[in-house]
Amino acid sequence: MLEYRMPSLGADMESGFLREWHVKPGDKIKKGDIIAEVETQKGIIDIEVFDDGTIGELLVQVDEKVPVGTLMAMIIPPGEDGEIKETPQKSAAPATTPTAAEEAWIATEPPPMAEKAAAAEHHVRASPLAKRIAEEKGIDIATIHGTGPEGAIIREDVEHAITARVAPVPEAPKEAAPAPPPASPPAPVAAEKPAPPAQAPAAPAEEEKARQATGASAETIRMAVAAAMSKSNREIPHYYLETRIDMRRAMAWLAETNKQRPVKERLLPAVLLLKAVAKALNEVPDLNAWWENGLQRKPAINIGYVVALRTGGIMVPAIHDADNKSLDELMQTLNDLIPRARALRLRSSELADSTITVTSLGEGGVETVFGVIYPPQVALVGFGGITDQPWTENGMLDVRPVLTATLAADHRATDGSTGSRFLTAIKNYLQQPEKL
Amino acid sequence: MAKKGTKTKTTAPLAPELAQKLLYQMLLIRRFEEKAAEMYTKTKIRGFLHLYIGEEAVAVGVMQALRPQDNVLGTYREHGHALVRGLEPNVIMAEMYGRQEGYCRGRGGSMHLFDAKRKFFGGNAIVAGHLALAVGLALADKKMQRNQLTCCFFGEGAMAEGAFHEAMNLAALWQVPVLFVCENNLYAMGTALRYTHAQTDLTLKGAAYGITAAAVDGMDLQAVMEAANTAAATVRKTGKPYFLVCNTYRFRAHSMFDAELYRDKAEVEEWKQRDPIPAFSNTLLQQQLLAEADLQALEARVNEEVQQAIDFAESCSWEPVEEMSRFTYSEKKT
Amino acid sequence: MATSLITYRECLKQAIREALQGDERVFLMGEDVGHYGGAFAVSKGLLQEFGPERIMDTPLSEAGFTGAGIGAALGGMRPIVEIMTINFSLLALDQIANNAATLLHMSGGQLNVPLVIRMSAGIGRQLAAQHSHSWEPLFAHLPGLRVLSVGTHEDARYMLAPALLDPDPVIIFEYTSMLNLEQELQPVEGGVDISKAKIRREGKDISIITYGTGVYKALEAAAELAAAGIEAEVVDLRVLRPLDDETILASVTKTSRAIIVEDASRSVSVSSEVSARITENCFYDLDAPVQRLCGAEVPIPYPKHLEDAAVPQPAQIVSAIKKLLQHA
Amino acid sequence: MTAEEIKQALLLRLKTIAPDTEPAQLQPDDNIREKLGIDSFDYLQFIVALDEQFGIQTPEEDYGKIQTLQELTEYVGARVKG
Repeated sequence: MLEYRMPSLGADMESGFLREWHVKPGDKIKKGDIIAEVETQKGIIDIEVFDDGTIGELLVQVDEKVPVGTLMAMIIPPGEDGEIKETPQKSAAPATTPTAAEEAWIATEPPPMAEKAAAAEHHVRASPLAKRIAEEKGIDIATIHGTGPEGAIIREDVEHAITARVAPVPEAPKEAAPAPPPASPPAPVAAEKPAPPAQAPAAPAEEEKARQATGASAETIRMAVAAAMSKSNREIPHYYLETRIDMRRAMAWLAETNKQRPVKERLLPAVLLLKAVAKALNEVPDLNAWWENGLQRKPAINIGYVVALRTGGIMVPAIHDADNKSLDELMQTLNDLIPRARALRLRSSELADSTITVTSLGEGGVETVFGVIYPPQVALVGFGGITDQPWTENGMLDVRPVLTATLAADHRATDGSTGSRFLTAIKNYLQQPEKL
Repeated sequence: MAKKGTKTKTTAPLAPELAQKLLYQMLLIRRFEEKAAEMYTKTKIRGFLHLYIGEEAVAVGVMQALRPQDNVLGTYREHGHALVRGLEPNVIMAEMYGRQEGYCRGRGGSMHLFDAKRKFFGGNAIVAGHLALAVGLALADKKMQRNQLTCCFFGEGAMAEGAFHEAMNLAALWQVPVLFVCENNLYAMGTALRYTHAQTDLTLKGAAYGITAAAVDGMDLQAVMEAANTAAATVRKTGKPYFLVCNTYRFRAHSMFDAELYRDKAEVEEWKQRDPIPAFSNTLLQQQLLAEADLQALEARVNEEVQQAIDFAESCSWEPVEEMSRFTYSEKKT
Repeated sequence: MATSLITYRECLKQAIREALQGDERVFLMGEDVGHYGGAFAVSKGLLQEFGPERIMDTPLSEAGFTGAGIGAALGGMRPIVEIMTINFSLLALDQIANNAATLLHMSGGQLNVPLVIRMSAGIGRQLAAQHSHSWEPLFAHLPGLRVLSVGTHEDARYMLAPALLDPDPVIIFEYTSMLNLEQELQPVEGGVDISKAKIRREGKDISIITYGTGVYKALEAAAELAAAGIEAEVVDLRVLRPLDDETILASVTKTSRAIIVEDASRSVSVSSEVSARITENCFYDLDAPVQRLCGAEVPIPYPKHLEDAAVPQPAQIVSAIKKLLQHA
Repeated sequence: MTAEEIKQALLLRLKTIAPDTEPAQLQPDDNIREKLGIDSFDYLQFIVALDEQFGIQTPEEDYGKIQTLQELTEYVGARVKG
C-alpha cells in the first residue's frame, strides 16, 4: 500500500481544508490525476497523485482542516491486493487537537514574574572602564566619589582611590598595595608613553611573582604616579624654599671614613642626607605628617626615598624609623630596598608608610629640584648634585662642594617659617657629619 | 523590420539521431519537472518552484542553435534550459534539494542554477534584471573580439520593466551580439498579457530599438529551431542583437502555490492539445524516424535518469553551517 | 622630494588614467564621462587620450549600464562604472544589490564580479534634497560588496588601483564638496590598503571615528583640541564594509572614549554600527558613553545656512569632545 | 686571565647589577655609567662585586680612572696579574 499525504504546495502553506474528493475507494487512478480539491488561503487548488493504482481508503473527511503531511488516503499499487474501505466518519488525523509543537509551547510558557525586586542591586553610576579597574584592584566602587559626566565614576576617580588607598593603610590590607607613591617630576619619571614593564632580575617566573607582590607593572606605576601627581597638583597649595649647603666637611668625612673601610662597608652621600633629614624632622615635626582633615603628625619618621627606574617611572620605598637608624643601618637598608624597588618587589608597608619624601636627582646633573608632594604627605625634600662652586665664608672666597636642597611643602599644613627652620636644620646637621 | 511570427508548419525531416535527441531532451524536462513537483509536495524541495511543463519546445529549439562557448542566461523557470545546456540532472536535483553537491552548493536552489563551466549564468530571479548582464557579457566578448553570442531568455512580463528597455537600447546602441529570446506564455504570474502590455505585439518592442525581431510558434519544436537558427546565424554574422518572441504556454500553475484563479481550465485544456511532446513524437512516428518501441525505450531511459537524480539528491549532504559565510567575498585575491 | 598642491579631482583623474594605462581590460563608462568630460570634470580629457572604446558615454540608464558593467566583469573585463551621483544610484540598486553583491555566494563561489563602481556623494553644494545624499550606510548594509569612502587626497589618488585588483565588486564614494580642495600628496607605492581603516592622527584622549568628508573636519577639530591640551586620535574608517574592527577597537581601547562623526543621518547608519561594535567588544575599556555626531534627520534643504546646520561641522566636534572630557 | 675573559666577567657583573640593561652592547670607549644609566648606588654594588670576584679594593679616588670598559678591563687586568 502507498500512502497519500496532504501535499505542501508552498512554504507558507501549513494546512488546507479538504473541499472535495474526486475519487472514492476502488477507483483506478493514474499518475497526474486530480484526486481532490483543497482550499488554501490562495483559493481552491487541485491536488494530484504521483502514482498509478487503486484508491484503497480515504482517511480524511470533506471540510476537515488538514495539516500538511497528514495521511489522506491509501493507494493500492497496480498488481497488488489490498483492502478497500469506505470513507470514514471520523478523521484519522485529529486536526483540532493541539500539535506537538503547540503543546510544547504551552508547557514552556514562562512562569509568572519572578521576584525581580529582590535582585534589584544598588546601582552605581560608573564607566565600564572604571568598574573594571576597580574590580581588578579589589576596590569597592560604591565607595568612590565620581567626578565624570553626571557624577559618574570614571577611570581617574578609581586611580585616585587606588593611590589614596596605598597611603592611609599602614599594614597591608587584603592584598598588597598595588601602586607606588610619589614623584618629584622634573625629570625621568615622566616618560611620554607607558614604559615597558621593568625587568625583574631573574627568570620570568620571578618577575611574575614580583609583580604580584606589588601588584605593579610599568603601566600601573605610570598610572598611579600620574593620578597621585595630578591630585597633588590640583589639591595641594605648594610653597618652595631653597638653600645652598657647603658639603666640604661632609664629603671629607665620608672620604676618610670610606678609605678606612672595606669596599662592602663604604657609605654613599645619600645616607648622610637621609640622616640629616631624619634628624631635622625631629626638630620640625610638623613636616613629618599627613594632611587628612587637618594636619596629622606622624610619630615614626619613615622617609620615602625616590628610586628611578631605568625603564621609566619611579618607586618610592619607605625607610622606616630613619631617625633611629645609624648611617651603616641606613646604608644596609638602601642596599636592601633599592634592588627590590627596581625589581618591583617591595612590600606593601614599604609603599604605604612614608611620612615624607626625599628625592635626590644630583646624578642626573641637576642642581635644584622643585618637587611635587605625594599626598597625603605635606613635604618633599629635593637634593641636586654636589658640585664645586665659589663660596664665601667670613668674607673669604673659596671653592667648595655645594649642594642645593629644596623643600616643597603644603601651605595648608605649614608656613614658610616652618620650612625655613627645617632646611636650616638639615644644613646644620650636614656641617657636623661625625654626629650624624 | 519586424517579421510577424505565425504558426509555421514544419517540413524538412530531421536526421534521426538529432530528432531522437531533441525528443529525449523535451521528455527529460517534462519528467524531471513532474518529479520536482512531486518532491515539492513531499517538502523535499522548498522555496519557489516554477515548472517549465508545456514550454519545452522553446528551450530545446533555441539551445540547439547555440555553441558551447556562447553565454546563456535564464530566468527562475530555468530547469529545462539547464538540462538542455548539459547540466547534469543529478546535480541540478541536488541543488533543488539544497544539498552541497548541487551546482551552487545548494545555496541557490530551484531559481538559481549556475554553471560557470558550461557558461550557464542563471537562474535569475529578478524579472528583467539579467538582461543588462547579457548586454555586458556580449560587450566583453565584443571588446575582446571573441566570436560568440549571448543568449538571454526572459518572459513577456519582463518587457514591462524599465530594465528591459534599457538593455534593448544599450544592446542596439553598442551593437553587441545578444540573442534575446522572449518566452511569451501569456501570463506574468497571473496577469494576462492584455492586462500588462498596451502593445501586445511584442516584436514591435524589439523593433522599436532598431533590433531585428521575429515571432514563432513556441509549441512547434521545428518552427522554433528554424527561427533560432536564423536568429543565431544573424547575430554571429552581424554582431548585432536579435529579438525572438516564442509564443508558448505553461500547463502548470505559475508556481506550486497557485490556485490559478486567473485562467479557465478550458483554456489550459485547449493549449494542452498543442502539447509539443506528443506533437513532435507523432511527427517522428509518422515520418518513421522513430518506432513505438523507441519511444518506450526513451521514456524508460528518461524515467530512470530522473529517478537516479532523486536517488542522488537524497544521498547528498548539507553544507556545514560553518561554511555559510564562504564566498561572500572571493577566497583568492586576483 | 618636493610636493606641490593638488586637487582631489586631479587625484581621482590621475588614478583613472593610471588604471587605463596599466590594464587593457579596464574601461570607464557612465553618463557624460566622455564628450562632456565628466559631470564634475573628473574624466575631462580622457576621451581624447584613450578613445571611445575605453571612455564610454552611456545613455541615462543607470540600471542598464551598471548591469552591463556586471556582465562585462563576468566576461573578463575590469569595468569602472561611474554613477554620476549617489542620488541616481538607487536606479541601479537592483543591479548592485541583487546581482553584483550576490552572484559569488549564490553561485557557490563560481562567479565573481570584479567591478568598480564610483559615485560622487555627499552634501555641501546647495543642491537640495534630491542631489545631496550620504547614503553610504545603505550600501554598507550589503554583504558581498566592498564599500570604500574617499576621505583624503591620498585615497583619491591611490584607492582605485587596489579596488580594480579586488576580485569582488567595490563601491567607491567620492565627495563633490572636496573636488576643488588642494592638499599635498605623498606618493604611495602599490596603492593603499583597502581592507584597513587608517589612523590619520594619533592621540590618547579620544578617538574621532569618521569617513569621507568627516576626515578633514575631524583633523581640523583635532588641531584645535590640541591647542586646548586634548589629544584626539582621528580614525578614517575608509572601508565601510567590511569594517576594520581591529583598528577601530584598538584605538578605542587606547583612548577609552569615542565619538563617531558622519554626514549621513543618524538612524541606522555607519555610526550606529560602529558604536554597537565598540560597545559589544570594548565595553570594559570605555570611560564614557560612545558619542555620535551625525547628519540631521531631514531631507537636505537648499539654503546654505540650513545645509550647514544639517551636517556636523568642526566646531561641533570640538565642543562635543570638550563637553565629554571637561566634566569635573 | 686574558683581557677578554676579564671583559666577559665584568659584563656579567654589570648585567647582574643592572639586569634591565645591555652591557654587551657597550663599546670600549663608552662611559659605562652614562650608557647604562648606573647611579652611585649601582656603581658601589659594582665596586663591591670587583672586590668579591677579583679581590680588588678600589679606592674612591680611582673611580675616575675606570669610566669605560676599556679602562676598566685594563685596570682589573693590571691588578689581577700584579
